[in-house]
Amino acid sequence: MDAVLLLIGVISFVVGLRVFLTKNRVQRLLYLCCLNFAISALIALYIKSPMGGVVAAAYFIGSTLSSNAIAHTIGKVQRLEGRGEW
Amino acid sequence: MSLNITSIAGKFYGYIPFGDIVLYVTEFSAISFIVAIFFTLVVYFTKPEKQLESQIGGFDTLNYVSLEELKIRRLMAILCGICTAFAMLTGDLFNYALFLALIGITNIGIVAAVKKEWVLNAAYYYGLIAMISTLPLFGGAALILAKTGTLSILELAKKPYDLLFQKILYAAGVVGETGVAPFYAAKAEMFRAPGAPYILMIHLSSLLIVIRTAEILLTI
Amino acid sequence: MDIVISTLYLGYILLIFGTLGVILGPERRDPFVRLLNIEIPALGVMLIFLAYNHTLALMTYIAINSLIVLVFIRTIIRKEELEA
Amino acid sequence: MDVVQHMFNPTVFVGFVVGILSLLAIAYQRSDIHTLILTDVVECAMLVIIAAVGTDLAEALILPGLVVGLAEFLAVSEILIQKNKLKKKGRKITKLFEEFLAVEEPKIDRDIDHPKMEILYSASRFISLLLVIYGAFLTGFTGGAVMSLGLLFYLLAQGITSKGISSEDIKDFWEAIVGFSGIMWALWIILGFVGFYLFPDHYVIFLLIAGGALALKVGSKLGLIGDLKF
Amino acid sequence: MKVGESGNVELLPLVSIFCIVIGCIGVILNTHYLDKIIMLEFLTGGLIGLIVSFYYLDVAILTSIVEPVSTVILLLGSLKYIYIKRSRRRYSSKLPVLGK
Amino acid sequence: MDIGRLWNYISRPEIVPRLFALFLCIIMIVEFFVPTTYNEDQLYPKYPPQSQVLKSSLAPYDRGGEPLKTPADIKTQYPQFEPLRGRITAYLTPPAIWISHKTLYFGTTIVSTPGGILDEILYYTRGLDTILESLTLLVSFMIFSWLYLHRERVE
Amino acid sequence: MNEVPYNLLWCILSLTLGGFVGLAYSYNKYVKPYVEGNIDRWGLISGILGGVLFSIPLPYNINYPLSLFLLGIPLGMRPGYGRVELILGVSIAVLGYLIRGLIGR
Amino acid sequence: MELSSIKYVIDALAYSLYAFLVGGLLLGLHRKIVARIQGRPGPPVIQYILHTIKFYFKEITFPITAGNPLYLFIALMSIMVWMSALYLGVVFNTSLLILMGLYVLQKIVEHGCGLSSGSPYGKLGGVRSVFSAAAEIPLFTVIGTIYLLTKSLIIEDIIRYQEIHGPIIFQLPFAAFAFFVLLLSKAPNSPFAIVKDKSIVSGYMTEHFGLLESLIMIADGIAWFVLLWIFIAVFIGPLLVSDPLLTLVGMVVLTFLISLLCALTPLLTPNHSVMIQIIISVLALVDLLRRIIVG
Repeated sequence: MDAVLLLIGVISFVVGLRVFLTKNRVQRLLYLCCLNFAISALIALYIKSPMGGVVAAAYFIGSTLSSNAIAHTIGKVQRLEGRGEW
Repeated sequence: MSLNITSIAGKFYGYIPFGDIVLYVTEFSAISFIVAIFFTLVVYFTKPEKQLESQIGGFDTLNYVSLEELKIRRLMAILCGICTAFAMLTGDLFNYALFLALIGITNIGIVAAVKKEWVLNAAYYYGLIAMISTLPLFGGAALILAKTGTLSILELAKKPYDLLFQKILYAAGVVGETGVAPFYAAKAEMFRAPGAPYILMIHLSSLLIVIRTAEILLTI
Repeated sequence: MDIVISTLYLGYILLIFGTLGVILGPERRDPFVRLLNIEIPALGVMLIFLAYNHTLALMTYIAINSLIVLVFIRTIIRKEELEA
Repeated sequence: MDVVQHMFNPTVFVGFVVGILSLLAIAYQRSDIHTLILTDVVECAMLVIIAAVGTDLAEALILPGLVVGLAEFLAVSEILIQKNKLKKKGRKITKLFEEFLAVEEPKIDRDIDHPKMEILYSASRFISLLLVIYGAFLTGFTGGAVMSLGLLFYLLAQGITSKGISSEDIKDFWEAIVGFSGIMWALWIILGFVGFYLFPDHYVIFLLIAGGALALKVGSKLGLIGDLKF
Repeated sequence: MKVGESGNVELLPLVSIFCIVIGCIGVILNTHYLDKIIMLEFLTGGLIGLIVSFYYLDVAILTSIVEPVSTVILLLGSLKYIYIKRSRRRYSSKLPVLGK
Repeated sequence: MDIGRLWNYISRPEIVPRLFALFLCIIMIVEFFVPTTYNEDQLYPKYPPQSQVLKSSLAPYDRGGEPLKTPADIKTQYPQFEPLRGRITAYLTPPAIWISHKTLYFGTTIVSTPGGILDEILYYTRGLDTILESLTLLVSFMIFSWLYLHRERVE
Repeated sequence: MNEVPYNLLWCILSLTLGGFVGLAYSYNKYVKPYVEGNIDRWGLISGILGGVLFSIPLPYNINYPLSLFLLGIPLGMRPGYGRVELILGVSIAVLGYLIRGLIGR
Repeated sequence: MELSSIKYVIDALAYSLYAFLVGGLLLGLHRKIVARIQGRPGPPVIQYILHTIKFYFKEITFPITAGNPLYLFIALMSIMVWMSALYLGVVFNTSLLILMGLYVLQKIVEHGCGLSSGSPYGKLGGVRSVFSAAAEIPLFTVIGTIYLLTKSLIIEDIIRYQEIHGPIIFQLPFAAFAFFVLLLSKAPNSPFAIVKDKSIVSGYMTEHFGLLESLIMIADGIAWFVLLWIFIAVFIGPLLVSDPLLTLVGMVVLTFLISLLCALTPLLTPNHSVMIQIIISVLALVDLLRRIIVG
């Protein structure tokens, strides 16, 4: 239990820093997804009750949806700016 | 009743309680209430004037107010009048602030329906002032609440509190929300718009509110 | 109690830095950038509501904030269109 | 109360700092739209100062203030748009949610199977249904805000995904909804507010009416913003 | 940060605060709209984490439902805005040529 | 500088909000250095933050009282005008009671369904405020929709 | 609550009426718009009479309205006329008032 | 009972007649003095009252541009405002605040009078009356200072205070000055009389003729009486107020002073007039703040 928490914590810190530091927008999005997973895991572990699972699931779904939307927009913007490959 | 109120606003006639918000009637507030209601009635029955606009090098033109514009503006004017009337009676600082916010927005509404660029321009800037001044208005009320633990004017009148700076903040909010003298410059643009009776309500509401504010600031 | 105070101060930091960012931030001439910067003070307000345990106000503010954003975006885009 | 007392001074301090900074910025600002945006920060400062009192009363004062702020922004921003429109001579007929749709994409040589924005297509109905039901459950201002967000999102998504929707009689529909909202307002005044004082024994009924009517009022009205897809 | 009864450090508030601070700086310093929106997402994640660590789960659920909505609104707006700006720039870049 | 020109300058509508902001800013700076005190004797007091978490299912809004039996103990300004004082706070709808038995974490939801301290303040003790707030919303929405629906009207 | 100063009301009323009479009279009599140094006989008589009457006590204090009526005739005359008469009448009135006051003491 | 109520009605009417006659004569005197100083013969002193009576019997029509019934009501409102000011202030000695409210209402009447006619001149006059509402700010500061001094705004209490402490004009000279400027702005031909500037024909009264104009003129006469009475009562006190005859003398002196000032000063442009009034009000405000802080 302890080790899992610690691992997730370290991962989230590292990933958070990567989000901040990376220049590439697509990679940044990837790290953001990773961080969201980490946070929902932490939420599930923090609340020692079935409700925690519900919250984690809701957050997971919500963040996935918005990540998807961002990804879509990145693609569109790149096409708008004439860099067709993505 | 506390001496403060009777020595400023005249005789005390009674109160109408709505829970924590108590409306009270004094000589002053009764007269202002009647005046506001009377003007509202007159405005309701009045047709807008046909404004004569003189043209250089041509025939003068008559400005009409179209029926649909008349309806919305009259509605706003009546709301403004009723709010002004009840703002004269209210006995609660926050409630008064809300009345002011409502009067501000109806004032914007009275002029916003006029499709003239300069009128809309003035309405926009006046609206900005009204929005900015929610900060001192509600902020001042909140600071008074924090300092004294009450918002009721009747309670505040009973004890002497040192509320000078909070009062100044509150007064600045009132100034912004109703746009007294320094801002009449911006309002005069609006006052030149056609639709006399409705525009009169803007003036009436702001001036009555200013006096009422003076009363409140002296009382608390 | 520790977490309350830290949330409160986080809210302060967000509010002040967010306001500074809105006023002095990079590329602030662009209204859209400024609008996105506005979100930071808004989040600061949310954190302060949270620290004071004003959860109902927090809930309302979260819902209202996206409406405000919608209104602003509409205004900005329409204005940009009209000026184009 | 002790903690709140300690929290009061720094919070008011921060509220003042934010207010002063944003007001200074407004004083230096020349552009209309920037001033409008900065006004939002001023509103934030107001909320912080009220919240600093830290009682239930303060929360009750914040709650509707938020809605009022939104409402004022709505009106003033529309005035700004109209004002700018009057400056332009040759103006075309515009639609409200046009700003979100109709991005004409440049021609590209290859035909890429572009992934759709999933949230607008598959999830929109579910999310909006969830929000509306939850908002209906909450009632009051909060419920109204949540509900309106759900409605708005649904209508927005519908407007974007199916561009063909356009109805000529939207005006009647709009007026009907606004009228409905006005009736709800009257309902909550007459039954909710006055009822408490006239018939204190049946307070439960009036409570339910007040909460429900207010939620319907706020929700229907603000949700209508999403309905402008003509 | 907070030390629980069982002795282990509560990581969620810590991570959330980290997210919020980094996100705040990120939103201000980035200038591209999409970067800003990504960082805002990041910031909102931190907010939800903090709400959860206050044990207000209903607020957290609502926030996580509302968050994609507001993100979508921002994204659609920014897309349209970029489009308008681009088309305007194209339009205006022709003008000097005409002037010559 | 010519004072007449200055006066003419500040009477332009564009300038007025900026001037007002500056004026307000000066007032607030003055206010900033005045110490504000906090009166401990507040109306409708709230419990310290996080003091109710995991103890009550109405987490931050538990003000005591039993549903439909005993009114909650709240402090109002004019108790003599409020026969229902504390009873709305204590009232919970059946679904809310059901949720409150199930979980400890949904206090906000439970309280914001009818019944709860905020409902009492918003609808009962300070009901007039709420009327005005909702009226403001109604009015500004009317302005908005009028402007929007008549946007193609030509003078 | 202040009482209505009826005695002053009668005075002012009669002064105004006197003014009307004087105006009507002078308009009927003179055609030239503005003449200096012309003394009207009836104006002079009424001025002096009014001045004298001012300090003669009559029942119900009726002397004041009467004298003011007479003084009002030169007062209301058209521009340029009735100036000397008015000054004469007023000075007589003031003189009489002072003398009466001194004797009364 | 019935007899006494009839007596009250008669008293009230008599008092308003008295106020109108005195005010009218004083305004006529004002005009005469101004004319004399400018080297003109000037109209007779009764000219103002004569005008009023003449207009009273003229026939009345409504311009096609006018917005009825506001056009009609506003003239009645004008007379109503000043008659209530007369009763409330001079007769019943109520709160100064109410009188200020009625004074403010006068501004609204002027504005509505100009607006409802639809004539450009009337409109301009109305807008100028809105402009000159800046003159009311000194009023509130004056009220504040008086309240700080006497702890009451009821005129009766103020007069009683002056019986003990002597006239307020010596204790609050600046407040008296600010109030005097207000009186000045109400007088015709004064530097602040932008509302009745001859460059905009008759200002707000341009389209109100005949009966309506005479009503407004009656109201103006009463207004002049009431304002002078308030000045005397608030700043000079029982010395003059106790005897109506002395009050009358005080009014004549004040009118004389104001006429001198009016005759000797030029008319300011609207902006400048407003700004000077604002400067005075700011000074009065500073005075008020100083009194609050110093105590």
